[in-house]
Amino acid sequence: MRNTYVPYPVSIKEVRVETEDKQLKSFWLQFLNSEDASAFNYTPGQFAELSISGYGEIPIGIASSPTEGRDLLFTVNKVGSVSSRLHNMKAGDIMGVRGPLGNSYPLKANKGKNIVIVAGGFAVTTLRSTMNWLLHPDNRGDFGEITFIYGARTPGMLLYTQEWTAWQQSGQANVHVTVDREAPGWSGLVGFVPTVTGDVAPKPDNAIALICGPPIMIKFTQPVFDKLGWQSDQIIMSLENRMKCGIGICGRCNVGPEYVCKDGPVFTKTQLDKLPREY
Amino acid sequence: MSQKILAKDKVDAFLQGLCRDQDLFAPVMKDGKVGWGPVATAAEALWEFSNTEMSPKDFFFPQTECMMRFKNVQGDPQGMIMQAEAPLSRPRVLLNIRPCDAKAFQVLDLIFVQDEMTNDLYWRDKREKTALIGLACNDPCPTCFCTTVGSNPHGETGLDVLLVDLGDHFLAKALTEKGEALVKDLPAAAAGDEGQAAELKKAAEAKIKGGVAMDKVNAREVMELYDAPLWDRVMESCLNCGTCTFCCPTCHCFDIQDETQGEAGRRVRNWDYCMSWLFTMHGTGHNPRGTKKDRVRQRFMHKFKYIPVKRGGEIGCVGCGRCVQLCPVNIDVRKVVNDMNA
Amino acid sequence: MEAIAQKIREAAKRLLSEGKVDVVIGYAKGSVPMREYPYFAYTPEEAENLTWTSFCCNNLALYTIRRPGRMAVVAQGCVSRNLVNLINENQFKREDLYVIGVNSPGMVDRRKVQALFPGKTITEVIEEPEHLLVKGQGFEQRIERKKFLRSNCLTCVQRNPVISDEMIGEKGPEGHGGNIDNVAAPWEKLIPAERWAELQETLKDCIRCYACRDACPLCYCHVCFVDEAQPQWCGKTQDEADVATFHILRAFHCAGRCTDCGACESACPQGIKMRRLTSKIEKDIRELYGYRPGMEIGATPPMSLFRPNDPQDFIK
Amino acid sequence: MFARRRFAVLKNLLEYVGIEPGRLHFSWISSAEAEKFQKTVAAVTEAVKALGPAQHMIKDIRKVA
Amino acid sequence: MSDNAEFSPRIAAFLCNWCSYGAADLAGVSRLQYPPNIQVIRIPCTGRMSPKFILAAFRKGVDGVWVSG
Repeated sequence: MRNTYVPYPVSIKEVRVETEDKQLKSFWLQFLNSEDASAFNYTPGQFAELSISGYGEIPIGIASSPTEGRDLLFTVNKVGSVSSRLHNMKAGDIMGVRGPLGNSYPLKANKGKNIVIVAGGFAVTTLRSTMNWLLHPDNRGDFGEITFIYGARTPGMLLYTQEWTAWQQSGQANVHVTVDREAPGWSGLVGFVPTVTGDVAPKPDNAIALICGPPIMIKFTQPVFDKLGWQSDQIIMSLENRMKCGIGICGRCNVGPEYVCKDGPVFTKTQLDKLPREY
Repeated sequence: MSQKILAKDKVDAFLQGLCRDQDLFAPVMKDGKVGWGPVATAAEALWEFSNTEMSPKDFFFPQTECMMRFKNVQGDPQGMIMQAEAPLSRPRVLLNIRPCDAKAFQVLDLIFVQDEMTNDLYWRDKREKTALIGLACNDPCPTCFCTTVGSNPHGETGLDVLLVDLGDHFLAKALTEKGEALVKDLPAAAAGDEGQAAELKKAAEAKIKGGVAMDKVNAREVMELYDAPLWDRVMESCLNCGTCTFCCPTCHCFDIQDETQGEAGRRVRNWDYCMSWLFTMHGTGHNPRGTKKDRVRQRFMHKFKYIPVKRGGEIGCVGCGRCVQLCPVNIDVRKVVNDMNA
Repeated sequence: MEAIAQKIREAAKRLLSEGKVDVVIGYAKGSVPMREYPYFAYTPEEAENLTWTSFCCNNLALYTIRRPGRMAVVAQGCVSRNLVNLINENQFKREDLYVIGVNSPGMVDRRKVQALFPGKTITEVIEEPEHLLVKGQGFEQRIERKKFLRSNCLTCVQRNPVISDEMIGEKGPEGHGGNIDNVAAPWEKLIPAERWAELQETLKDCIRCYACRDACPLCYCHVCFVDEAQPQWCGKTQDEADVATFHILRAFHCAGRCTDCGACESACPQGIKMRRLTSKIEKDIRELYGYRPGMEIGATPPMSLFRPNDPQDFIK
Repeated sequence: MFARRRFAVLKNLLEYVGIEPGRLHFSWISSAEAEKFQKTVAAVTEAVKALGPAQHMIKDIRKVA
Repeated sequence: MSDNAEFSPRIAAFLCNWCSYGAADLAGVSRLQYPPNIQVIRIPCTGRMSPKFILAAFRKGVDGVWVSG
């Protein structure tokens, strides 16, 4: 039996500064041992604990898709001591990854349906994974229309620009990317995510929506979906709480009887309606 | 499983046998307090006591436990790879553990070991290598309420052997294979022993007066209990200290921290407690349980609603009454649960 | 003491029914013997639950911190001193506070009583004027109250409230005959290595539950130094260095503010004598700066004040 | 000047718990007193050297907990 | 211990930016020799000094602490 507290050793393959404020960096990680790479079987929506010896661990959503190969992509906001340390690390450095943890977006259970993805800010990470997975030739045929709505404060704060531009151009998905205010050099949509969602008006028939973003965005997006006639069990959200163990023991991500790290982070709105708002 | 006799003048010999290839611990008197300590003879251990002040959970889940180590040497990136701490080297026996505390470990087993991923090897290793010889309570405290939360002063759950003090000798009931091996050399019980133990059990149960009622708590939805007005009064005097959670045999929340000292580094886990403001604090400054009320409510809801919902009806409390005795502001769990059940 | 309790109830009922205060903070009888607890009476009916016994060991000043509205607090000497402290530290306004003053007869240390009956359970303690009748499973003993006082009550210098809007009962004599300087004295005679060993011995049972900090009316920082993470000043383990760091810094933070109310020791589930640290600081503040905390409204706390002639022979 | 009071109480407390007096030093040196600085460094170093390594506040994370 | 000639203590020196740090600077410029055992931490004012710093230094393994205003 594996000790699931011990992280797999990985090396940093590539570091990329993602945003203009330099608070977000992306890290491509490569497993040091190939058997670890095969053991690390994940699906979009799951997260992992990034471990830096001497600093600790942080739970971060996996931004890469298993369809992209063995390497893992994480985009990390610089807030605490672990993420600050990580931001100072460079390609070739060794760190650890523990996971995959949590449940994932219920994609396989919703084959044949239209998928609406709503993302705000840097919560787009696991949805990048989802998009890449959905658009992969092996999976694309299993789903109907795919709508991707994504907003950030400014154009410079948008993540994965190359990728969503490619999705847009491929015609495989309806991509709507917006920024909060007009900005020089930006010719795309302007406005908050809830407004744009209202304009796009995704139809609830035979569809599910995956929503991930800051609480304020979720708060205002919710009534938009209600108005369009969406039911609670069609709306799927990913939560974020403070975590340590990541495997449903240590208690800090507890929301009612559920552990966000193990029973989540993905919940349907039907489930959340029965839980305390402790997230 | 067999029923044996442990004569009181044979206890020393019995313990010597146990000590041969195992570490033996029992409740002992330390500075006027009843606590756990290593013993080798019957005289060192306590045989008449209500219970230890702190629960024995730290035998399986130490307050501070090193999980992994690494080397913090410049220029040696390989040293930074975490190596798991070695498992327990010698098996152990906990003698005279109370049935409520043994029951608590079985509740914790449901949490520490769930599946392939949630599989705490640190906990499991110590559980597997430790035998529990319980001592039935013939004189429960006024703060005990085990019978009302599915435990019993003569409870057998989680134990390998149960000793019942029959006056001139102990009845030793083997309850598992492990327990059978421990008592195999003892003589078989006499005909009347079992009946006498049953009488004592009945008498002990009768001594437990106060208790909690859980029927309505079980029937109610999570949110109904969560939104109940009682929490405004329960939280008033609470200090948000960690006393109740640290003395509790079933509280199991922890924190993981990395520490370095020179070239040595380790990842260590420490008990943590949901009463702490810091416990749920996000890096962004948002706190899902930001008020004292949220935190006080969490502890009771977790034990009496969340764990039962999640773990097939098992209650996260064994009725040992430690928190009732030690709470600096006398928040009595029995009153809280009865209010939840009102 | 029951006579005093009755008068407290009457005063509380009057204040609440007249609408003078929103809440009366006092003590109520605990569900286990010797464990009276802080009680909040919002209505005259609830005021019936208030009590006054030998085991009113929590410091109620704690509950006035960041509490909106008008409140009445049952206050003996030490609690009133802490209320004065809080007023001086601008935590609330004097007008919002109604002090129901009581002379403290000195509270009884339940550990000292329990120590008479090792391993046995006390089921009831009955108050008599100078005695306590202690009952348990198979025993009953009458003990002399004053022999079991909390050690901080023995060295108390202010049994009567410093401020009060209403005095329940008569003011009593001050002091119980003990000298607080004697608490630190044995350590002061030791050499450094012995002192450190003594510190470890004192703190060895600490479980880091922080009940001492949380029961203390001085500790109202939004983020306590032990909880600070960037940088982390104090490790969270049971290692003696971590435990010592916590207790040393906690004691230091009480400098010039600690009224020796003993709430920390009463709250501690492990019976740790942290007054050995705080009493040393109390002594230093008194000897160096001639200050006793909480004795006077408007007094400047000694640590936010300096005088040109402050002792500085330790500075080269 | 406020600091002086803090230091006085802290130094007493640390000595009280067993940190040797010679481990903790305070001094006032103005920016013009380079020589006093030099002398104080020497004095402090000597005093600490005489006491040997400090152990008390260091936690030994190598020991098996 | 005192006869241990090998022992070279580590001392954390918290120096006030305006006083002792200036003195240290001047000592440097004046080429005054002093023992190399101190590790200087510049603080903006001695008033910034916190007891936490002193304990933190001891926890990090220094053998002595020197605070100079």
